[in-house]
Amino acid sequence: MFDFYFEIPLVIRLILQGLAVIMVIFPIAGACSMAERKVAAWIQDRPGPNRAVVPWVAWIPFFGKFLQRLGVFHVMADGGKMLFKEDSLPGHVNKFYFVLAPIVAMIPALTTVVAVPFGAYFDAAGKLIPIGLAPLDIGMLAVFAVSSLGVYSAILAGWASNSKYPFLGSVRASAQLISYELSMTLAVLPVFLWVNAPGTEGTMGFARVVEFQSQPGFLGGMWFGFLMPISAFIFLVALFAETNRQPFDTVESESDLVGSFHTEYGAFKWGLFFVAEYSHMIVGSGVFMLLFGGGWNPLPWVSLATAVDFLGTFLPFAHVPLFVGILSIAIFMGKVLAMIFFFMWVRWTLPRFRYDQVMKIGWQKLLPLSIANLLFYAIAIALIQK
Amino acid sequence: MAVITVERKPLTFLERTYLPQIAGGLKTTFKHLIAPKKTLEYPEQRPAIPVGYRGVPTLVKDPNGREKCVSCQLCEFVCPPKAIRITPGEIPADQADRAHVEKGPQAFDIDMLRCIYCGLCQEVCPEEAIFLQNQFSMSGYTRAEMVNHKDRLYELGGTLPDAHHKWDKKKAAEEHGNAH
Amino acid sequence: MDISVLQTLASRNLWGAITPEILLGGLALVLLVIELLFPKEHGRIVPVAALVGLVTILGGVLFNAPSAYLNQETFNGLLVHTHGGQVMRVFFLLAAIMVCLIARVSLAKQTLPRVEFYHIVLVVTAAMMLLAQSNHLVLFFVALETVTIGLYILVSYYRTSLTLEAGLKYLVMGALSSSLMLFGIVLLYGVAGNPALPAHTAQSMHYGQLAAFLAANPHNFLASIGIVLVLAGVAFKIGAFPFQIWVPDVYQGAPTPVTAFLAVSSKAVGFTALLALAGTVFASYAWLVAPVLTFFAATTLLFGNFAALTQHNVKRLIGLSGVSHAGFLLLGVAAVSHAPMAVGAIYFYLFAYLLASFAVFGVMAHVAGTNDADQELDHYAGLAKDRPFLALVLALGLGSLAGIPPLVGFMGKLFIFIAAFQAGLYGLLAIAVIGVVVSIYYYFGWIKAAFFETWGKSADSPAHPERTPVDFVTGFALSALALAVVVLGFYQGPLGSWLSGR
Amino acid sequence: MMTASLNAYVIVSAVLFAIGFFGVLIRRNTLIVFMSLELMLIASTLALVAFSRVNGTMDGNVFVFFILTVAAAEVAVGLAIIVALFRRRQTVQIDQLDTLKN
Amino acid sequence: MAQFLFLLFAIFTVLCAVGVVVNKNAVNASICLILCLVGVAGLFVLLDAYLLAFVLLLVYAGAVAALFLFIVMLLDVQGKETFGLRGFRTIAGFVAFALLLAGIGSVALKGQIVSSPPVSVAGGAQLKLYAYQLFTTYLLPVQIIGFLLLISMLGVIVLSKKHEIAEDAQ
Amino acid sequence: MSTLPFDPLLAAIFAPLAVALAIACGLPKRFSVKLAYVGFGLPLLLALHVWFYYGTAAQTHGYAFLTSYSTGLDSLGIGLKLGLNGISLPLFVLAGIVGFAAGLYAIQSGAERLKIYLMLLLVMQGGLMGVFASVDIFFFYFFHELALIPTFIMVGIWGGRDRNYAAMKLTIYLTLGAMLSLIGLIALYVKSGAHSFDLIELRRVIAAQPLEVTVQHNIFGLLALGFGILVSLWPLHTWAPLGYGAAPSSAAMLHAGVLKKFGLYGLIQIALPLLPAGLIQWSHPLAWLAVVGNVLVIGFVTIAQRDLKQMVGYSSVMHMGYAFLGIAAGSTLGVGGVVLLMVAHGLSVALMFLLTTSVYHRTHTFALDEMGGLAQKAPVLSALFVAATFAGIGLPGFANFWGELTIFVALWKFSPLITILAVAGVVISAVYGLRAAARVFFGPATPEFAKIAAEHPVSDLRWSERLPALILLAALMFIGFWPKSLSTALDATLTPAPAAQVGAVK
Repeated sequence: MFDFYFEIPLVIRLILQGLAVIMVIFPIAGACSMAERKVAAWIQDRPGPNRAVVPWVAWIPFFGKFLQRLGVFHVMADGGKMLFKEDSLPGHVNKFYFVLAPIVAMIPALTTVVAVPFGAYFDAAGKLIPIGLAPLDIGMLAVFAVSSLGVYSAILAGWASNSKYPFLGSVRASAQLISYELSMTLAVLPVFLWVNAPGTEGTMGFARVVEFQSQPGFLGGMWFGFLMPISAFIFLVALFAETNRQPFDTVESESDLVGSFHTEYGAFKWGLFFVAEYSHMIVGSGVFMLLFGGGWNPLPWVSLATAVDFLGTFLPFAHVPLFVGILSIAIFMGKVLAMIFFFMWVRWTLPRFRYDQVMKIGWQKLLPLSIANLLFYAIAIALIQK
Repeated sequence: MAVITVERKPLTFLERTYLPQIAGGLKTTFKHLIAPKKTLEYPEQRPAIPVGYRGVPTLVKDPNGREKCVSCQLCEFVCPPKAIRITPGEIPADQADRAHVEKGPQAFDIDMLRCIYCGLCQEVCPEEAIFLQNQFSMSGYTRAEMVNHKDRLYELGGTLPDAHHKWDKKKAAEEHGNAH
Repeated sequence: MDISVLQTLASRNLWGAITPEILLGGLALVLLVIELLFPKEHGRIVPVAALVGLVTILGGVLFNAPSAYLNQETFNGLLVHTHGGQVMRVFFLLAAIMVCLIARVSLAKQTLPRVEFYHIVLVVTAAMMLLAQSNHLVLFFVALETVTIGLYILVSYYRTSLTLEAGLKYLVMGALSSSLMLFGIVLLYGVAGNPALPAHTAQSMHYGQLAAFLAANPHNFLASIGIVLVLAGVAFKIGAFPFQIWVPDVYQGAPTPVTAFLAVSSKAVGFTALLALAGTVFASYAWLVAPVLTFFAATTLLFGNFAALTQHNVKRLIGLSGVSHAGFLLLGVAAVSHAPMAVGAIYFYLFAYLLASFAVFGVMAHVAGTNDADQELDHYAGLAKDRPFLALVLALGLGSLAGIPPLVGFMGKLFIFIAAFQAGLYGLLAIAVIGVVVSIYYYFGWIKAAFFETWGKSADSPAHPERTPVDFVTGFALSALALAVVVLGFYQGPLGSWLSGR
Repeated sequence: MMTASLNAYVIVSAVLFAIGFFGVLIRRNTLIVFMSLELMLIASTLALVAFSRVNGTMDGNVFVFFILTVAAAEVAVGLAIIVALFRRRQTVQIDQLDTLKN
Repeated sequence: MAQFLFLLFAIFTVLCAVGVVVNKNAVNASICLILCLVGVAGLFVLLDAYLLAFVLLLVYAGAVAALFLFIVMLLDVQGKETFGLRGFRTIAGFVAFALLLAGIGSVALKGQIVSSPPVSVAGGAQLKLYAYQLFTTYLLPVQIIGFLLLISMLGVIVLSKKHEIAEDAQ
Repeated sequence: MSTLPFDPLLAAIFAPLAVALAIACGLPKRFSVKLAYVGFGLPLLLALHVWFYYGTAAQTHGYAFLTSYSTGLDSLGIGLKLGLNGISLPLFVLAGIVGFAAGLYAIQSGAERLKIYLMLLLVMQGGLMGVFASVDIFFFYFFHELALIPTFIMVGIWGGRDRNYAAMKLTIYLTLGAMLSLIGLIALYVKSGAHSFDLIELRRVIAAQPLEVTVQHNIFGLLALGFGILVSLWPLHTWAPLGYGAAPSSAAMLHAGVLKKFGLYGLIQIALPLLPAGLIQWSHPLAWLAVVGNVLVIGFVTIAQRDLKQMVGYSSVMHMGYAFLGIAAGSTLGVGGVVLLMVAHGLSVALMFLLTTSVYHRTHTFALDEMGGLAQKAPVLSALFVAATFAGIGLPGFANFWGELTIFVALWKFSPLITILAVAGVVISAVYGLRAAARVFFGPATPEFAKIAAEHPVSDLRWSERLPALILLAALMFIGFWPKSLSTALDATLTPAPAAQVGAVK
């Protein structure tokens, strides 16, 4: 049906796919900023933003009102505001790097998506084909590698702003990013130890991990989140820190730093930072879900294949690859959004740590814990496989 | 007075991980998340204004629809931020029912950008002509709009349903010839 | 590649073969644990633990002198356990013991964390021991870098401005030389594994295979560039002439025990590497290696000695004299291809250098004040009167360094000279003789400062820092060194035959 | 995907190496000297990977791991020294670091 | 295509390297270094060494170069460096540069390095190949590297700890 | 054959060293001094013992008392091999006698830090005994250096005027000489192909296959230069008068008397038999240098000296010229003469230094111009001094006579011109010797001396000073009257080997 697509030259195809993903990520990131406000409001027993409205749409009898109440149109309003506000450039900054920093923030945020598969379908032979921009063998590594470049935006922004608070913020940010990257990496290793049994083809790709979580049987269908709760926990905490989310947003910590490295930023440039942060969150949540949350499997012990088979009993088109693909993407996206909701939920629950506490947690608590965890699983896996 | 040192109870392991507490916090916030919203959607919904609320100062008329203010300027005098400006004037001749009133305000302006809602004008008014009523929102696009003129004040204030009928009595007295 | 192949490969990792190194690493970790367990007393326990451990390991190595793995390649050819390797193990252990002893004296004058120092010394020593047995360029590079980076830290350990400056200089020069060497290794790897060349080999970084390849391609230009680069990198470690510029500054700035470590162990590492590379692997490129080594030896001898002449700071002095010793050793290395006895001679010289240097450094540590970089010749005035024991040890050590018979240093020089003569290096010998004579001058100046000046006029000796009293253990070690310096000069005994591997 | 010849890669790596070497020699700012040193290491890894690709052995690629780790350790130590020195001297220019002289 | 990419990356890398060396401003230099690393990572990809490319980015660009940039900014050394083409060092630098370049370049151009048809390495199995090598043949160096990292960590802690030192009140 | 239950040579070497070690380990002063007597006496006794029994002892490879000990370097052909032949015997005895005399003199001298002084002297003594007892040329060299080092230290610490400069100059010159000769020895070791430092082995190998002529030339040149510096061959002699001038008397006695002979001994024992072609190449330059430089130039310089000790030092340099001449002559006779001269000069110069110091103790100056008339106050001293002077000049009755005579006879065959010049040198030595004796002891007392004598009452030699002097003088006269006591053994050693070869080359 879509064979023509595969006849397009690879480069163009890749560009198309990349654009498609960006087209999805960008709005989601924008929507997240809205969602953040909504969730904040809900948790504070408020309805949240619900006034903005677009002509025509609002006139749709019931649905329009619903959208308005949901605050959907505020996304546009906010985005429009950011785009069209006067984009001022303070006089004391290093212009080049000042402008460069938000761009640098965006690049890794969007590039990491390349390595993350976001769905799967079954080909004619019943083989699982992941959907993603680049089915990399070393997906995990690629994500880590590229996202580690994100630190430059913080450093550059802070330095280029040429004023104290941003600089302090950038120092904090980069130290925090580098600190937590360690525990994060170590936390992920048990998963790959488990996946890469001897004799199988070694990989650090995500698809295999998901495949591993969709096997039949009690252990097979178990998501790694249940199998390795500590790993999942460490990864999660590190993810919070990496994305500078509450309770780890000492970087921003408006009470002592005004705003972090983006104190001097405004308008569109500031918006880019904002979007980059949400993109990070999205990709991070995606990775978390792939590794610990079963990827596109709907439920623990219920794999995508099972689900499709079940659906097949009353939907004739259930096995069509297109449907399976969309279904899996939907499941995956649902999980990611749930994760993002979790992010927000935590944000309005926990107070912010002090900077020294952040460092202490990273180096003195999380790192030893992750090492112990790694050792435990390494030994356990060795014993099991014997 | 003996000092009693109360030892802080040592934290258990679970407490030291803070995880149960965090979970508890999440639970609490989640409860609020799904709890019914307590917001008053204001322009559509209005709060119930309690009795005795002191909002925007207004001028009132007596039940007969006459201005109560006699432009004695006490309120103007007492107003701490000098928000009130009164231009006194004669009672026009055509107002037969007020002919016995010596004066009435020609213009009565309250600058709401200045008013501090202290209520002194109401306190001081001998004629009980000025009241702080339940109107609480004032808004406008220009400064000029924020000055309440006399007609606006009366519009806001309405009629005070008092049973004094002072001017009626005065008129009657005059007519009876025992004025003063 | 299935499991069985892996198991075969893994089974070649004979950990038993490197027991001493593993024990050293373990000991280093134990030190950290001690610090954790005894936060109050670790300042006293750690050095003792390190020393006891080192002595025990040394005893074990000596006890098992003919290791069961002798002349065997282990770790898939990464290591080869030769007699020379055993000798150098003992050498590095001895050096580490002495460094720890001197450090006890020297660190006591500073307010500094202690445990890290000993930890790093132990790890670096283990790396040196592995390096001496390395048979593969990868292991060579990794072990060498471990040594070098450990030394960067140790050099800057006191964190005074001078120490840090020395550390920075050492770092820049060290990293430069590492890069040069690395590029050389890469070129060798690339050439030796190139499928288009004859005798190309899959394991092109293995010494034996590389040597076979080089023998089959005796004039490959790229390989010769690689060889020159590798030699340059090693020349830095030993402080050979064009790469010696770091030596005086770093030696002066570094803490005294580290200076000793640099002077003895680091140099010895360079020479074991040079022996392994220039002596065997690059043997078929003698047309290239020989002139390079000759150049190194000649210039190093001349520079070291003449530069040392004008020094007043004893640390610079001993640094530059160390350069000249490197020259003598290079003379031996240059002779290796023609005189088989040169290898034994180099080992003997190294041991002689070890004994004498540590005797001198031990005294320096006692004479130095809080400011470790400031050790002038004048500070030695009156030493013979104040602390005759230290003065005697100093005199013996310096005498041995100068190569005065009957001290052991003379024997070392003699063997080197014999080897050089056998190899027909007459020109170099002439330079070496000049070097010896010149060196007498500055060593003598030092002895003079310690002895002569004060016995004549004791009244107005210049101010000098407080001299640390010698405690029992250090005193014992210094006497043992002094005695060894003398006795080995008379009677080489089993050591001589053991060193020459016969 | 390798269509450019090995020569080309080796030349690129040699050029990088030479640039790094040049930088070490002529620059006086310690930090930039240090960066130049890193350039040299990187050049080596590039050559190593290219050779490894042509030779068909993994050793070169594996060696790159070691080089990277070593470089990271070296940088960490080096920068610690530079920072500590800067705290005491307020300079990182090599020619101002000349206290150790006779 | 690959040829074009090679040229692109090679030129980019070399230009960035030059940028590192000639830049007066240390911040610019470190940015150039990072870009240069990205270029080299690209070349690695062209050489089918994906893993190394990403490791390079992760370790070098992500951590090492970040540290550089960080320190450069922290010290905020205003580049008063007298950077001119004079003095013995510069001449020596040029000579060394030229020699090295000429040496290796001539060999490469003369074709002494023979490019044989590259042996293809199975793409998917690459990761495992690395692992096999690292944990069988090169297990010992891996262990040594572990100790190396440990001592460098300790060293950095010792060197940067704030500690009262008697000396240096200059 | 020796009837001692131990090896006398080894005992003679290690007795002083052992005593030195004991002192170094912190022996109290009283015991140190007592033990030092043993340390100096034992070598003398053993030397005399060996001398006495030499004729009857069993000879192996031309050596008596041959023993060897391994020092762990057998694989390199290095081992402590001790033995005496006719050449080394006289010098061994010389070392014993002079060492004892110097030791006695040192003990009575009451120097500062006597313990260490004695210790160093004992080390020197042990080294000296070792030099002449070694058959292994490595240990030959080694013991020389062992004896040399204390000299530097003693000059540096106990020396007189300019001691720092003197010590430094001495050290550098002598180290240079030693290094050069070491290289020469190594060359011999390597080039001979014997890969052994054992002299016997070297001789055997070289006899079987002589070295190439150019090689011989080069090695001989190296050795001659190196040893020449050590023996103060002109113009490399400048260290000697300076050093002796500064050195404390016992050290000067031992060095000038015995240790300096090392170079000549090396030439005779090693260079001549092993490198005959080298000698032929170098004999003329060597002879001319010796006769013009050492004998004539230094002779005149000596005459010009105004300082007694310097003068003795220069005279010692001058006499070395004769020794070189004897070696250059190259014949059995000449070599024999050299050995005799070495012994004789060793005894006489030691005596000279001893007496000079004794004079100094009485006059508190070395300046000849400030002395005079000491004979009245110290007759024994003056008698001994005059006797020593006569011995130095080479008058019959003293050992020197036989040495010089033999050398002149041998030299005539080599070159009559040189002989004439050399004999003229005797006149020079007579001039300065007698002049000095006259100036110091006879004639009127100078005002300066009178002043000093007034401050420090002048006494004659004490017995503690007299005894060493007498021992030396006795030995001089014993040999002078009965040279056969040495020459028998000497002939026995010299006749078969070197003479035959030297003759053959001629």
